[in-house]
Formats: sequence, C-alpha cells, structure tokens
Amino acid sequence: MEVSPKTWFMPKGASSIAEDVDWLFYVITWMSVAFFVIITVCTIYFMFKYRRKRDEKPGLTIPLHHNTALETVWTVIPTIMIFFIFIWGFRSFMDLFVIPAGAEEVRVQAAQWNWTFRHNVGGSGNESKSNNLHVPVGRPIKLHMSSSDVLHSLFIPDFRVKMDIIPNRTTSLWFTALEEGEYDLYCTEYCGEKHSKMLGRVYVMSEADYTQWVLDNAKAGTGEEIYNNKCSVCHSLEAGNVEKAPTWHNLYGRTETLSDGTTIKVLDDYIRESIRYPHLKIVEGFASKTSMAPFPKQSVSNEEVENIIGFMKSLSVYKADEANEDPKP
Amino acid sequence: MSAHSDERPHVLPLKVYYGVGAILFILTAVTVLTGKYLHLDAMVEDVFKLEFTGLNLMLAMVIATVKGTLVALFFMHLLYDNKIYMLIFVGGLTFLSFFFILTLFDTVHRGRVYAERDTIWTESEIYDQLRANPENVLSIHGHGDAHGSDAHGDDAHGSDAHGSDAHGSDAHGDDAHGSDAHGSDAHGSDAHGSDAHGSDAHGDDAHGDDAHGEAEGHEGHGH
Amino acid sequence: MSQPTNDHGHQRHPALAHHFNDMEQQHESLKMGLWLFLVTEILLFGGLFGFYVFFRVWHPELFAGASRMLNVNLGALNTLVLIASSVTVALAIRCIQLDQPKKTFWYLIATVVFAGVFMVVKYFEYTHKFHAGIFPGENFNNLDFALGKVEGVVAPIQNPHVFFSIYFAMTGLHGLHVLGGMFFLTWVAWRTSKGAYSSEYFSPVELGGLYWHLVDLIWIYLFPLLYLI
Amino acid sequence: MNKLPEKHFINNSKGIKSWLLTMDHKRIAILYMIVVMSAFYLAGVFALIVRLELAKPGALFFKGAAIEEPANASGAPKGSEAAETAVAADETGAGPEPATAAAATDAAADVAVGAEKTASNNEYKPIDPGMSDAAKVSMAKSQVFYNKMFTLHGAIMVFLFIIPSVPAILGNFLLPLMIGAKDVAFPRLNLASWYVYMLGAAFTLFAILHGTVDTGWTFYTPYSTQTGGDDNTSVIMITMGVFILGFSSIFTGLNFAVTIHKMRAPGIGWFDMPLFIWGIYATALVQVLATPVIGITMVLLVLERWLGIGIFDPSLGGDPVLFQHFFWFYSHPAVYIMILPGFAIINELVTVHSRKHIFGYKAIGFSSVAIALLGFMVWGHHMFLSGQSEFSSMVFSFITFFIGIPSGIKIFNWVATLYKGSIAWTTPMLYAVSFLILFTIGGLTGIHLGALGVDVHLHDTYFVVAHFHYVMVGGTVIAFLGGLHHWWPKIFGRMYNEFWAKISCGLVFIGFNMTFFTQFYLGSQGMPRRYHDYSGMMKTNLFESLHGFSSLGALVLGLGLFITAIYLIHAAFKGEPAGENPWGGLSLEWATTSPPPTENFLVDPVYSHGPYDYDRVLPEEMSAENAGLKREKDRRL
Repeated sequence: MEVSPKTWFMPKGASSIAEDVDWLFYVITWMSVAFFVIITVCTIYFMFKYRRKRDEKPGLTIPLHHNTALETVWTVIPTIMIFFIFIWGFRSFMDLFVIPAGAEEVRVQAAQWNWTFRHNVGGSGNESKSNNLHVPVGRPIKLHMSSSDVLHSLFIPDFRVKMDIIPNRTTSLWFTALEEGEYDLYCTEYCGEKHSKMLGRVYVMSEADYTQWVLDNAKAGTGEEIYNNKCSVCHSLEAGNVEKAPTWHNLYGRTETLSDGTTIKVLDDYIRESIRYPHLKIVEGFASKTSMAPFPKQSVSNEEVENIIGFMKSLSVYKADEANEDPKP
Repeated sequence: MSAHSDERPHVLPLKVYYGVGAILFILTAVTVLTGKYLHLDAMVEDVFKLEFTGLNLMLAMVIATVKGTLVALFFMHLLYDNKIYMLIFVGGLTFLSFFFILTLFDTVHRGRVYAERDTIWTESEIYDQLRANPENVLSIHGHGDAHGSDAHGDDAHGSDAHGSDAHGSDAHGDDAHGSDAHGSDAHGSDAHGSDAHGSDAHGDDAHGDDAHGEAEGHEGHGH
Repeated sequence: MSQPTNDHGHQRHPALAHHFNDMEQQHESLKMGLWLFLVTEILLFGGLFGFYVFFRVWHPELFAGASRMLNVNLGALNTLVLIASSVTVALAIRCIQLDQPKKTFWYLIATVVFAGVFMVVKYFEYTHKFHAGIFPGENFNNLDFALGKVEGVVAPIQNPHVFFSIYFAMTGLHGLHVLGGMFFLTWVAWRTSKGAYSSEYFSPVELGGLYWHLVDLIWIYLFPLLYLI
Repeated sequence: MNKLPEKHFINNSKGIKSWLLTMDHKRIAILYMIVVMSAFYLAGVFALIVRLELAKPGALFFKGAAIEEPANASGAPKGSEAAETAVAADETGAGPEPATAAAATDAAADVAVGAEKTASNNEYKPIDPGMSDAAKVSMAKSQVFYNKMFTLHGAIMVFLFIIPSVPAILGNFLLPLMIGAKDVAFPRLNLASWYVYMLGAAFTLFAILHGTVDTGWTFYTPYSTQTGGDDNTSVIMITMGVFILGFSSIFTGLNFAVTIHKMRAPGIGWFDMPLFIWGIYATALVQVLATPVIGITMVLLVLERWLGIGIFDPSLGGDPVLFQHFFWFYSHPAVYIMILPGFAIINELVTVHSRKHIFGYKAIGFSSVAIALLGFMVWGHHMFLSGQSEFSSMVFSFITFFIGIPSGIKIFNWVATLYKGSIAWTTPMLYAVSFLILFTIGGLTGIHLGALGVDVHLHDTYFVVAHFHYVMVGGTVIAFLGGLHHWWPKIFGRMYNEFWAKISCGLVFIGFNMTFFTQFYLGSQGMPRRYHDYSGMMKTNLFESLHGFSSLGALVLGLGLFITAIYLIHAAFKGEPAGENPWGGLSLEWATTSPPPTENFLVDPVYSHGPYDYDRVLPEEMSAENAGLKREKDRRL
C-alpha cells in the first residue's frame, strides 16, 4: 500500500484504501470513455455520411426496423461489465465499512459549524480536545462520530473517506494515514448557514509527535471528574468493595445476573440505560439496597455518559475486540 | 371500442351484497374477539414450545386482508370488471410493498455490522419538562391530579423539588400499581391549571367509575 | 368515427362529453381515472402505514403499551358502521343500475348517515384523549406512560407521543376522507333526487361508491393495526 | 408559399376569459408554457448568482455591509456569530456560545481555540482571525444569501420547471393529436391542474419573498425542522407549495394515462403510436404512483415543524434517515419523470430529421416502461453514506446497476436509427445529437456514483452536481429545447429563424460543457457541494481556477438560453408561416393544419400508416384534408 499519486482526476491518495478506490474509479472512467467514443464517433460519422444535401428531395429510406443479434449484444455486454463493477464496488465498500481490530478510537462531535475531536489519553480517562484532527501515521484510526444538532458529514478527500453524522446515532469510519502532512477536512452534508466554514485540518504526525501532542493537550479528565463528584458516593473503584453498589473495577464487559435471573453483559447500552433508568435492570443482590435515582439529562449529559463509559473501560481488563472471558470483580 | 354496449351493465343479485355484508360483520366480530381475549403467542408457546412474537398481529392482518379482498372483489366489482382495474389496484399495492420492504432492509439491519451504529432512542425533552412541572399534566384516570412525586421511588432528584402540589410527596418505595385512589384529588388547588386546555369545566369529573382507562361509552362526558 | 349524432341514429346522450365517442367509453374512462386516483390514495395512506410499520419494528413495546389507551369498543363500533355504509352504497349502485332512483337516493342517504355516526364516534374518541392530555406531538401532556401507570403495562413507555402522532395522523387523514366522501355522496344523492342519473348514465354514483369502498378498505386495515395489537 | 389557416385554436375565440377558462388541451399547453418557462428563467437567474458567487473565493455579495448592522440579520437559531469556532465550548460539545459579531474583538478570536498548550500554536482556524469586522459581517450575510439562492435554484428548477415542463407543455399539446383524439380524457381536470400549479407556484413565490428558506431543495430534517427558529412560515410555505404542485403533477399523469388507454383513434394499437406516447405513458405511470408519497412527506414535515409530532426530528424521538427514505422514494422516480419525456422527444427528432424508421420500436417502448418501474426500487443510492444499513446499501447498489441497461439500450437504438438515414442538419437535429452525446456522459458518470466504493469519495461533491446537471440539463432541457424547435411551427404555425437557432444551440452546447465538465474534476478533487465559499482550504487556488472557468461557462450558457427565448417569442408572433408539415413527419400531428383547429383534425383520423414508415410512405403525400393518407387499412405485417 503506497501513496497513490495526485492525478488530474484524484487528489493524493494518502490512506490505505485510496489505491483500491482510485483503481476502481479509473477502470470505470476508461470503460465510460470507451463507450462514449463508440457512441460519439458513430453519431458524428452517420451525421456526416448520410447528410441530406441542401436541396435534395429525400425518397424512401431502407426498411431497417430492428436487428435482434445486434440488440442482444449491446444488452448482454453492458450487463456483464456493470455486474463486475458492482462486485468490485461492494468489496471496496466493505473494506471501508469494516473497521480493522486494534484501531485507535477518536471521538468526533460535530456541532453546528465546528468539529471537536477527543483523544483518550493513555487510558487514564482523560481526554485532549481540539478543533483539528491529529492522527499518527501508519496506524488504523477509527473516528467514532455523533452530532449534537443536525446532520453533518466528515469528508477527508485525500483519504477517500466520508461518513454522515446523525444526531440520534453514532456512525464511524476508519483510515490508515500513509504519509505525514496536512490534509483538508470538510463537512459535506448541508448543515446550515456556516456549512462552508465547518472546515478542519488533518495533521498526520509521527508516532512520537502524536503521543506528545495528546499529552500536551490533555484536559481535566472528564470521565474521572464526573465519577468523583457524582458516582463515587456509592460506586467504589477497588475490587470487591460492594456494600452500596457494584464496584466499577473490572465491571465493564462482565456478565452480570440480574435480580430477575436473566444475565446481561455490562456494555455501553446497559450502562447508558442504567444511568437513565436504574430500576430497570438491577444486578441481583442489590435490589434491597437503597435504589439508585435516575440521572436525567440535566444532571448528566449524553456527552458525560460517553466519558463515564470511557472511564469505566479504562478500569476494566475487558477489550471490546478480542474474545476474552469475563473479568473477575 | 365496442361499438355496441349492452344496455344493462352487469348487475349482481341482491343476496351477494347481503352475503358479503354479513361475512364482513362476522369477520369484524372475530377479529375484535381474538384481538382482545386470545393471546396466541402465549398459547403457541405452551402448546408447541415455539417462540413466536406478533402472532396476534398476523392473525388480525389475515382477517383484514380477507375482508379487504371481499370488499374489493364484490363491492368494487373487480371480479366482474375489465381486468385492467385489478391490475391498477394490485400494481399500487406492489409499489407500496417495494417501498416497505426496501426501507425495512435499512431500518431492521441498522446495527447488524456494528451494534454501536444502531439508532440510539433517547427520550425526548418534552417529558423532562412534564416531569419538571407536573401540576398541569393531565392523566388517564381523571383531571390534573398532580402526579408530581408519587413516581417510582424518589423522583425528586432535583428535577421537581418544589412542593407546591397539595399532595405532598407520596410514600417512597414502589407505588401501588393502578389503584392510586385519588378520591381526595385536591381539585380546587390547581383547577385552573388542569383545565388549561380549553375543555369546559366538568364539575365532578367521572372520577369514581373510571374503569381502568376504558371509559364505557360516553356517559361521563356531559357536553 | 361517429359524426355528431351517435351512429346508432338516436340523439347523443345529454351527459356525453363532446370528446367521447359513446357513453361506454366515457364511463370506462371515468372509472379508470378514478381507479388511478384510488391508487394515489392507497399510496398516500401507504406512507402513513409505512410510518406505522417502521416505528413498530423499532418499538414493539411502545405500540403494544400505548394502544391500550385506545377504546376497542368504540373502534369496533366504527368498523361495523363503516361496513354497513359500504353495503348501503353498494346497494345504491345496484339500484341505479336497475333504474330505481328513489331507492338509490335513500341508500345514499343511509350511507351518509352511517358516515355521520362514524364521525361522531370519532369525535368522542378524540375528546376522550384530549381530556387525558394526549395531544399529537410536542404538546403531549400525559405522564402515565412515562411512569408506567397505564393499565396492563408495567415498564415505562418511552416517547408515547410518537404512537399517538401516528394514530392522530392516520385516523385524522382518514376522517378527512370520510368527510370528503360525505359531501360528494350528498351531492350525488341530491342529483339523483333530481333524476339526473339512469341505468345509461350513473358514473358519479359508481365513482362515489368506489371511493367510499376504498375509505372503508383503509379503515378495515387501520382498525386492527391501531386498536387490536 | 405556405399561409396560416384562417380559423385555428389560437384565433377562434378572443379575450382573456376564453384563455383562462379554456378546455382545449392546446391552449392549456400554451398557458403552461408561459408559466413554466418564466419559472425556468427565474431559476436560471438564481443559478447565475450561485455561479458568480463561486467564481472567486470569499464573499461576493454584501461587500460593503455597514458595520453597525448587527450580524444576525438572518435570525439563525444560534445567532449567527462571525467570531470563529471555539473549542472552549461547554461539556456537551454544543455549538459555541453565540457572540454578536459586531462587538467581537480580535482578541476574543485569538483566545477562542481555548487554552491549548500546543508547541505549535498554528492550529488551523476555518475563519482566519485577522478578518476585519466588516469582512465578517459581509461573509455572514452573503452566506445566508447564497444558501437561499441555491435552495431556490434547486426547488424552482425541480418542482416548477423540469417536472411539469415536457409533459404539461409538449405532452398536453401533442398527446391528443398523436393518437387522433379530440381532447384529453378529462379537459376540466387538465385546466384544474394548471390552476393547482399556479397555486403551488404562488406558495413557492411567497416563500421566496418571505425569505428564510435555506434548507436545500431536499429539505433534509432535522435542519429543515429547526431552521428559521420559530419563524415557521417560509419553510411551511415552500413545503405546502411542493405538496400542491404534487397534485398538479398527479392530475396531469392521471389524465394522460386514461387518454392513452381509452381515447386512441380507431385502428391505432399500442405499437402504432409514436414512441413519444410511450414515453409520456411511462412518465404518467411514475407521476401517479410516486407523487402521493412526497405529498404525505411534506404534510408530515409541516406537522413536524408545527406540532412537533416527533417522526423525523431525533430530539423528539424520530429518525432523520426515515425522512430521506420517504423523500427519495419520490425524488428518484421524479428524476425519471424528468428524463423519460426527454427520451420521448428524442425518438421523434431522430426519426423525422433523418427520415428513417426507428431502430427497435419495441425495445425503446418497453425500456421506457422498464425504467419507470425499476425507478421505484433504487432510491437508496442517494443514501449510501446517510447511515442506512450496509445491507440496504448493497441491495440498492445492485438494483441501481440494472437501471443503467434500458437507458443504454435506448441510446444505442437512436444511434442505429441514424444509420443510412437522410439527415437534415436542422436545429432540432443538432439538439438531438447533442442530447445523445451529453446524456451519454451523464449516464456513464452515474456508474461511478452507483459503484459503492467510489461513491464514498464522490458523494455530495461537485461530481454529483456535474452528473445530475449532465442528465437533467444535458438530457431533459436540451431535448426539451429540441422539441420546442421541432414543434414550434405546429404550435404557432410560424417558423423560427434557423440562423439564430443554430447560434444559440452552439452557445448552449459550449457553455454547458464549459460549466459542468470542469465540475467533474472539481468533484473528484474533493470540492464539497453547497459550499458558499472555498477560501481557507489547502486546495483553494486549484478550486479557484476550476470554479472561475465553470462560472464563465455559466455565462455563455445563460447567453445562449437568453437568445433562444428572444427569437422563439419573436417567431411565435412574426415568424413566416410554416405550413402543415415543415420537417416531413409521418405521425398524426403533421396530418392537420398548423396551428391545428380547435377540434384537432378537419376530419376524424383513421389509422392509415405507422408513425415511422419512412420506408413505405412519403410524408409529402400526407395532407390535412384527409387527416393522413386515405388508404385502405393495411396494417403493417
């Protein structure tokens, strides 16, 4: 996978999938040029060859109504060609949509007319925020995107990646930057007045520069911060300390049995639901203790819920991608 | 065009109309009864130990389709008319099914590759506002009895601490389901609030005999 | 092609438009035109049924829970009323085909009366909901669902206003179509009483009837989907 | 020399009432022509404004905006702030606190990136902080103005011009003539569709004047349900306008479908009609089956904005992607409502001007209907990246490829029709040939966008803009211009000036290619769609040169279309009489006087020869007196 050069049609392909996408683009283009040349040459040639002279009285023309052989040829050949294009197109689409294991996750928050990129600082729950995207070279990066108001779309032309961002969902895309440098980042889903000003830059840095940059920009750990002033009163972080509520130590990813006997895996959705509606799925043994009050949006915003999840992830040995058995409390 | 059309267009005998009408009545009764009292999912589960959901809906749809085809074939003369009308009618339905099927491909399979990409359904803010000031919230069991704080457990998590409603906070702990007798509804204190919807004052609303959400007929509505 | 007078020699029927050759062509054209219009109606309501299907696939528990609030008895009564009106309008068409304008007139009036009953029952349903604070969309003003206090439903239901928006959209649009049908059938009944229609020219009666059957057909699907889940 | 018949449908009754209450399909066609063409030129002006704005980076309009004028003139919900983006936004990452532009000092702009303790503080900021306040105010105002311009260009072109244009003007005029009928099946419904169109146009015009429609012609939620804050009127006005225009489209489609089925002259079967009728029939099917869905979508969008019913707006429990499904379920068949009449016209132009039997009559006829039906199953290719499930993207991409086949077959058949013909280089023929070339480019670039992998890069960029302009302008508009020139003598009985027609055809062809071929490069280089300004990017100067050239082309295209309007209107009143059959056509509309009498034919036509029998019948033998050839009925074998 090397960088595909900047050509008349395509910008520099500085990501791993750029080469495959460019190849498909050129194949379709040259096939189209071939068809276009056939049609235009025939048309122009017929126009000149059978041109009616200025004062010629035209008589009857040949009774050529149809020619089944010719018609089947020009139906079957295009069908085969486009079927081949579809297969190739779908294969590269799948490469774009399936995120390789071990990709570092960067949270993207698109708001009306600015970007906020959040990088986890070495698993300490702290985060560093910036308006521009800073990525290490050579490693797959996953952008975990959500919008806080209207539809947006993150597009990096040089990496050939684009994905819409929707308020009520998290969408994601991935790329592996091959060459250090600065690239443009656009919003390509019309989002209102400053849609054309919702720009950003992608700074591709070496591994060392990247880790240095992330540490420099680390802000107060939002995950930890919320825990300290809202959750620490009941939930503890040490293993086994469960007198009031389940400990968060190794909680993420563990399989818990609920008070009504069903078992669930403690993942993002369960945590989100339990913060909003704690009485729905109470782990067995904790139903009798003082029940947890629901945290509506005013007290813990969706953003902060995501940070809590990030913080809980950092407290547990469970890794989302690899198959690993339950972490012990 | 047929130059000569028979004067008397095709007329069905009377008993066809009455027969079809009767069948439709019976089918309506059947679908109402099965809908209300027959729980197919549970029955199939104990009898055949098979896990199905939405069997009731399927049965209701089958009955509705039978009724629909009866109306279409006999009342709308599709059976006896030029087949082009049948083609138009069925064509319309097929295009509708294209739309449903292809859109369901999207809505059903959203989280299929990555669960995180599925839609996150959050509660809309209007309920937070309703919880914030419950005094002018109406309810199924009657008018504007302040539901304030007899919600599940202590809901007073800073969202509606103001104790203005005359009830005070009901007992903590789980709320008695459904039987929250509100006889002593402090109608007076927030009468203005609860009828803000322009519906004229009802005097004594049908509080007492409100049989669990199904106001029998309309004796309660004095207007 | 026929000269101004019909090639059977007798005078052109007064109701035959100038650009049609004979009554049969006019009648068939009007019927096809109406059937195409009925297809647009099917697709219009199809859009709403679409919302019902997509949101039900997303939130089956919301639909099951929120539909508890609907009064099945009133719904069933409405269905019977509409089917009765469908039978009477079908009989009206049959009578005009047999040259009995008197009976046609009364059958049409019966249809309009049934439609009236349907609308009155719907009025009570709507007011019952408005009293319970169930308004479509943002001004939904009822916490029973959110607190899980609806009879027969334990867990709290999220965003019940979505179900009621779909409910009001569907039954509201259907109600409008019933009203439209009532006006049209009243006009046709008035024209019948004036003797405008006979077995040779009865297109408006048939068109009104076909339209009414479609309105009934839509309610036949609406009723189980909304009330009986 | 030819002379006009003394009595024809234009002069047989005078007065404004005779025009406004006419039941004659030919007069309704002219009423439509006046209104639809004025909508076209109005939207064309908006297009020129959009192109001029993009010619240069930076704001072109409102250059000298006075400083004291507060910036948030547009009443945008968050208060338009010219101070650039601030990372120090609160935890919820919501948009930055609105700071009134006028008071924003430069200091505030610098600190806005927040206390980033970065070694290199040259972090990129989209709006460079050095901009003066006046520049910021003018940027904000011209942005809002630009957004309105491209929205109105799109909405008026799509809903007011291109969907009604060919069916309502040429279809209305020619359909009864070509099948030998006196009028369309429901003349009153035909007139009603014109009045409904006028009502819809009035709503849209009000939305323009009221001024806050900046959602793009696609009205994507949740932006369309939030823009303009609580000032609902203009978005509701334009969506209601679209809803009403939908009815006009349904009435036309319904009318034409019944006419083709029921009103054909005796002896004219489905394969004896000109292929124009097949195209109009396929369009009518699509109009009837697709338009109601946009009707219900617009009604629900209005309810969403007004009552907040929570179906599309995620903050109220809805789903924006569902709106896109509903919108595109109509809008993709709508693009076939646009192109099928274009195909329909090209059949007539190619055969009449090369005086040769069409090649593959059944292939072209059935491919029209096939496109109409397949068109209903492919709308998802507009939404590959909109967050729909990967499975549905695959299904839509697969079906999309099959819709390319029928259009390809049509192009090959038309080119084959030219073989061994006697081709006259008249203006309609020049337009037909430019259609063949331009639509081929448009169709082939569709394959780039259909292939999933490439679409990820090309979606919502100028490549898409170029593609659909090649198909819509290069396809429908060019075919429509060809059709107008072809049937102008039949409608008004007067011939246009051939010299000026060729000049304007050349200008349109050159201007169009200059404008939109460059946009293919713009798009593949990554220039996003609907951007008011592309300053501050790394590729600004590359885009500047391409946009400049494209804007120049737009001026040439505009000039060409302007000249067309002038000489055509002149010809309608003062052109020299053209006679019944100036081009030597064989279909029935050439078998009557031009302009035709009110009842279309002097004597009722009976089938005597096929519309493309140039190998058996000489057009010169046809005459108005006997409505075609008075030969015994020898149906073709």
